[in-house]
Amino acid sequence: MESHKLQINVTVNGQARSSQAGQSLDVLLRELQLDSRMVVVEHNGVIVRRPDLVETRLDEGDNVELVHFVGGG
Amino acid sequence: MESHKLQINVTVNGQARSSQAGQSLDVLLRELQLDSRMVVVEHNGVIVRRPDLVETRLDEGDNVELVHFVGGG
Amino acid sequence: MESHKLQINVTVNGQARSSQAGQSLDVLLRELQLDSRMVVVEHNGVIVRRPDLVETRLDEGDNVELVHFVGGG
Amino acid sequence: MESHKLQINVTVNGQARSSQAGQSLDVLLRELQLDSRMVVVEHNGVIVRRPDLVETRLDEGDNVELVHFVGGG
Amino acid sequence: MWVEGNEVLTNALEIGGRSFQSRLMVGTGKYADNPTMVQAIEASGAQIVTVAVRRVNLDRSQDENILHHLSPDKFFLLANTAGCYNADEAVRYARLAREAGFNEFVKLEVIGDQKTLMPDVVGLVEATKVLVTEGFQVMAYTNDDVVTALRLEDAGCAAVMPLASPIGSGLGLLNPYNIRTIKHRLSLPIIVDAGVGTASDACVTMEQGVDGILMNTAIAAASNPVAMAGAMKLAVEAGRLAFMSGPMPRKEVAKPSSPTKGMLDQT
Amino acid sequence: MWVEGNEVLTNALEIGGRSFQSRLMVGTGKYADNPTMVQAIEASGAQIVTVAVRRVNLDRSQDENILHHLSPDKFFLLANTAGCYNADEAVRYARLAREAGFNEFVKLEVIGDQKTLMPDVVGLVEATKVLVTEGFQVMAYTNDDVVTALRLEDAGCAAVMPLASPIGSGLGLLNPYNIRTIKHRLSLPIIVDAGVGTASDACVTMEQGVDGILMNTAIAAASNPVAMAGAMKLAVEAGRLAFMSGPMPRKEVAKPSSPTKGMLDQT
Amino acid sequence: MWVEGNEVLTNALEIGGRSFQSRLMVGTGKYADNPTMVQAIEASGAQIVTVAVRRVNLDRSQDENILHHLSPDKFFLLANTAGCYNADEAVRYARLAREAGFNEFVKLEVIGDQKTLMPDVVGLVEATKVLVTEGFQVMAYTNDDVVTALRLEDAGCAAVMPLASPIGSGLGLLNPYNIRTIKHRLSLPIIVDAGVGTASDACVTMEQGVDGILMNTAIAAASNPVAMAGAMKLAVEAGRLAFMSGPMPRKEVAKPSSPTKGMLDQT
Amino acid sequence: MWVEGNEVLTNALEIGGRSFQSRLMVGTGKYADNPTMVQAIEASGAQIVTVAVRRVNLDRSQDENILHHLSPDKFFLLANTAGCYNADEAVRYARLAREAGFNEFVKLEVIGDQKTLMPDVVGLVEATKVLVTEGFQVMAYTNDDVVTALRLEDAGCAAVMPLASPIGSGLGLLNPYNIRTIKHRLSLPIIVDAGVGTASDACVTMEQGVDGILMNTAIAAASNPVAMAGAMKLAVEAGRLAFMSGPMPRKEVAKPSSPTKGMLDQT
Repeated sequence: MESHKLQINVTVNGQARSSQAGQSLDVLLRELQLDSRMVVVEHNGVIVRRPDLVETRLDEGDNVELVHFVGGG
Repeated sequence: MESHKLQINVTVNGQARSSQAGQSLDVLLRELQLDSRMVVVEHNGVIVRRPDLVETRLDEGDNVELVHFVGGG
Repeated sequence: MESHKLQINVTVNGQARSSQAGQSLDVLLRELQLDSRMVVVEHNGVIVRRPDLVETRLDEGDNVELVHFVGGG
Repeated sequence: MESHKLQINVTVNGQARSSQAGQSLDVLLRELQLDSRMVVVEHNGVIVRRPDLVETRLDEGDNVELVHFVGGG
Repeated sequence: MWVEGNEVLTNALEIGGRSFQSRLMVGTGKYADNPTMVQAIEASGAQIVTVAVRRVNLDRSQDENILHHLSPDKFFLLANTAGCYNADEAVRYARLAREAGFNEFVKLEVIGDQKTLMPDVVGLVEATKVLVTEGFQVMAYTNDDVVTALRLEDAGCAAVMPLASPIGSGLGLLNPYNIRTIKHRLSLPIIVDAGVGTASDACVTMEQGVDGILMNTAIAAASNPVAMAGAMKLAVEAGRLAFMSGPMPRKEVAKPSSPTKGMLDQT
Repeated sequence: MWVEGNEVLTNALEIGGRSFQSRLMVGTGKYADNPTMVQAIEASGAQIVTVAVRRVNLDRSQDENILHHLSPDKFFLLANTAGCYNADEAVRYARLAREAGFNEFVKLEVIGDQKTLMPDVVGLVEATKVLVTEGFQVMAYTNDDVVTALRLEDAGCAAVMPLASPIGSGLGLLNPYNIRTIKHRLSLPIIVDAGVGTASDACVTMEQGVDGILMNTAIAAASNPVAMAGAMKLAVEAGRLAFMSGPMPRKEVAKPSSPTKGMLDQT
Repeated sequence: MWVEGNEVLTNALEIGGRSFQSRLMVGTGKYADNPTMVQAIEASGAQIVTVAVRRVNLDRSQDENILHHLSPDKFFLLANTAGCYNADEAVRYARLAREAGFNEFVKLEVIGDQKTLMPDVVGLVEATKVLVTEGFQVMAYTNDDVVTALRLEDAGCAAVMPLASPIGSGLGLLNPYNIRTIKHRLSLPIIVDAGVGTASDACVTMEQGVDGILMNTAIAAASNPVAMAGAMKLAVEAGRLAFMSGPMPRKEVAKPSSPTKGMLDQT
Repeated sequence: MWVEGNEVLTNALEIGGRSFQSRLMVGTGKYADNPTMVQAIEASGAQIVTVAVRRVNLDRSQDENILHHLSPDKFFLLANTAGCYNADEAVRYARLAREAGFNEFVKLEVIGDQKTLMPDVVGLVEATKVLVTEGFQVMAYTNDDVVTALRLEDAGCAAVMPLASPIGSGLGLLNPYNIRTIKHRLSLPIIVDAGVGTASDACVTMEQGVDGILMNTAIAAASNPVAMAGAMKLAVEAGRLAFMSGPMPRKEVAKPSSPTKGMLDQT
């Protein structure tokens, strides 16, 4: 059952966050209300292309970086 | 009669020129094929306005300057 | 006698000053403790050369300018 | 006897030169009329310090560079 | 010039009671041929165009007359007194020019030295006074001396025209400080006249806050005068607009343009 | 840029196989607000617009994302690696930027010193080599050293971007000689990046013959950024056109613009 | 100045029939105290020292008088007419100064504007004519206008003293071209007066070929006036000597200083 | 240098544990003849004199050897690695130079480009590291990039020698800002090497606060090298002393040098 899923600790953009083991990056983005077309995801130092976000799952201690384009010169 | 008019010496733009005594500036311009609307006339150091060209007549030793606008900076 | 001399009003370097009629510029300088070799005197707009200071005497309303060299660029 | 010594080919400052096998660098400098205090010697790419010039001997195909200080900025 | 929004950026140039849209004025001398001159002047967008007063050449008079090439309906013809070396002579040329009937303006030149073509400021002030009395709108070509500029203002000039550098030299703006000082101290329009060599000279001159620029050789003597005229038009507008826009302060310190926050953790 | 006549004056800017009409590129940082940024960029006429790669702010992410303000259909988004202090870090940011999916271009910055924001040229060449192998079109922000510029060309850059002066300083073109030298010695497009402070800086920079300019602070930190963006557009075009027009030679001699012949006799 | 060998390098400065060894002249104003002034003037090596003519202060007259600090046997006292705003006033001050009995020289100032302290050239020429008639040796403080300088030469000046930049500004030599032009066109000694701020300003000014420099504030307002006076002495001599030595031509090409021949074979 | 009073003004130049009195260093190349070279070097007052390492010319070796003209007892011979285009080559020349037995100093040049003679900064840092390990005192000729200068400091240089402009060009100090920045950011002695053309270039360079200057062509290629050497000596001292003296602030405002009080009443 969903409710029994293991809680894990991950780091997202430098902030500690608890998540469920096996949660996909796609779901993480949705939880964060981020549009995957606007964001690039790096998972444990490896870029995850958009089609692979659904397949890529979080594990204990994972590090996720979510980046986008901001104003700069 | 025209043909009996006295010949006089005048200077036009620095060049000696013989003319007939009493010839008007208007006629001088025509002889020189100059359009009076394009030229300003100085007669013995005095500017002659266009309407007065017909009335102003040449005399021995007169000095006439005919000037116009040329390219300049 | 000295004590009977007429008091007059003169202007020295812009300041009103009372003096005695007929007092020489030489005496004025001494009263002001000025060394005549260090000062140039203008009396009513006319420069008084040093040898003439003794001869030149003050009159009512006279204007005296005493100038010297100061620091300048 | 001197005259029986083996002739060898060496390169000195880029120029081909024949010499005698076993000739010391010290002698080479003397032959070239060079003062060893004024010159630094590189023998087959290795600098030869002055005291060692007497001991260091030429062999077939050796490359010798003799350098000194010249005007420069 | 600058059509979007801010009104203060779009104001016209007012001289002697007339209003002009372009802040670039151009001369008509030294062109290889008349068609190039006409094209270049059109490319420059100039309204005010200077002309010289010279004797009609009695032998081949037709082609010299500038009116055969430039319509006085389309351009504002500003006669100069170039070549005059004293006040009387300059006044004479100015009167002849006005008699041509186009306008009461004159670009007054009283040259003081044949080698440098620098103005004789004494004669200049004298001639200005005479011409102002006669109703002329005097635009006085002068050096970059603020005291002379103040005297010209007192004498009743319509505009003061300090030089950037000698006529025809192309040395650019040699003394921005003096030009800035003249602009600050006078109320009159300041038109920099002479010395501009290339577009950046025009741009930096306008950035001093002056009201306009007059040039001739920089366009006429470029390899491609028509294109250079276009460059000058853009440069004058750029310099004016930059001046009005309030440039950033210059400082000997670097500052990032991109955010310093939001960097990723080191891997 | 220059539409009348001469073809050679109208050529586009080619970088990495793409063609651009505007030679002015602008950054998107440091604006007071986003509407001002958008208006200024539109006034600048720029096609290439730089953006930085930063973490999404998880608390208030919406407004930061530049894509909410600038459409990638309308502008060519050039991601930079600003804030990176070594080659590995810069390569990481470049890869993330490319993954955003707009293009394979990157404005590569490897900063060598926090106070001056001057590049680390060793790291820059190293990162360039890696990125070129991975198919990037690298536009390398560098100092004004010709030897480094030559190494960057050898390393396969698409464009070399020497600075005019430090980022955000507004000091203008400190060493025109070095910029000219880089332009003469390289075949690549040269885009001057950083240091321009006002319009005349942009104009004089283009007159050195370079292919374009990238700026940010000069526009964003002007009192009126939108008007200054317009000034910069004009100044870049003016400088380019003047360069192409062949300016007159500068010389320390005056030459009259009006004819010396045809003067009247003295009265 | 340059004692070894070449005679042409060692010539003295001749003004108004007198000969001076030092080409640096200094003012005596604005010092924190008199001992500093005296030390600084000694360190400067100057022979000609300017002084102002002012009313004796009747309340505390002693200390102001410059003669209490500088011996007229040791220094050549050059009185100025600083503070005079018209020709009559300047003539009056000049006459008073001469009456002091030291010499017939005057540094003539006719100021035209209180804010910039720029000269009134009309009044200047007028006062010069009067004073020359009266036997004065007039050294005329003027702007950098060559025509005015020529008029001053015609009026009989002993030396012409164009400014580098406004009095007391320290802005340095704003227009080297104008100063060079004045030197080329006049036969008189040219002494640049006013505006020098630091040693390199003095050096580059002398390199224009002028005959000397007069300064005051650059020394008096330095943190260490005595040391700066020494620096100025050296700088003036350096600039003069460099000018006489014929500097190398500047060119945009590198050339090795060490031989290109004699390199070793690659190992 | 400055012998009266203030100790801080008289400090010696310390490099690599040695102390030098003169802040001017000179090269020995490009002179018309050796006697001129010797006289010029003596007139310059230099202690440190650079020499190149080259093959003995086997045909006419005598006259080339600099030791026949300059005594190593009198001058500090600083060997350079001019003409070397990579780190290995430069290291080889440095080792040969040291073997000559005079000192452990080397002026390290690793040239990156034959046309501009600009350094290859990658090779330069590499060679510096090798030589420092071997006990050399490395004085590194580099460009004016502060990041490279910081790397050279980290690598253990004894002095950093940024250029003013390309070797032999005489273009002077092209980028004072960069030189100032290098001086501010490093603790090492900064000796500006190359590009100085005339005395004012040397003076203004020293005024940036650097510790010394090395030059060759400016002296050797002057019309009168001996006199120019004297001018350079004075100019370097003037610039140093002015820097230490705290120059007056420059400001766009005039200020009288003579008192405004004490004027006479108008007549």
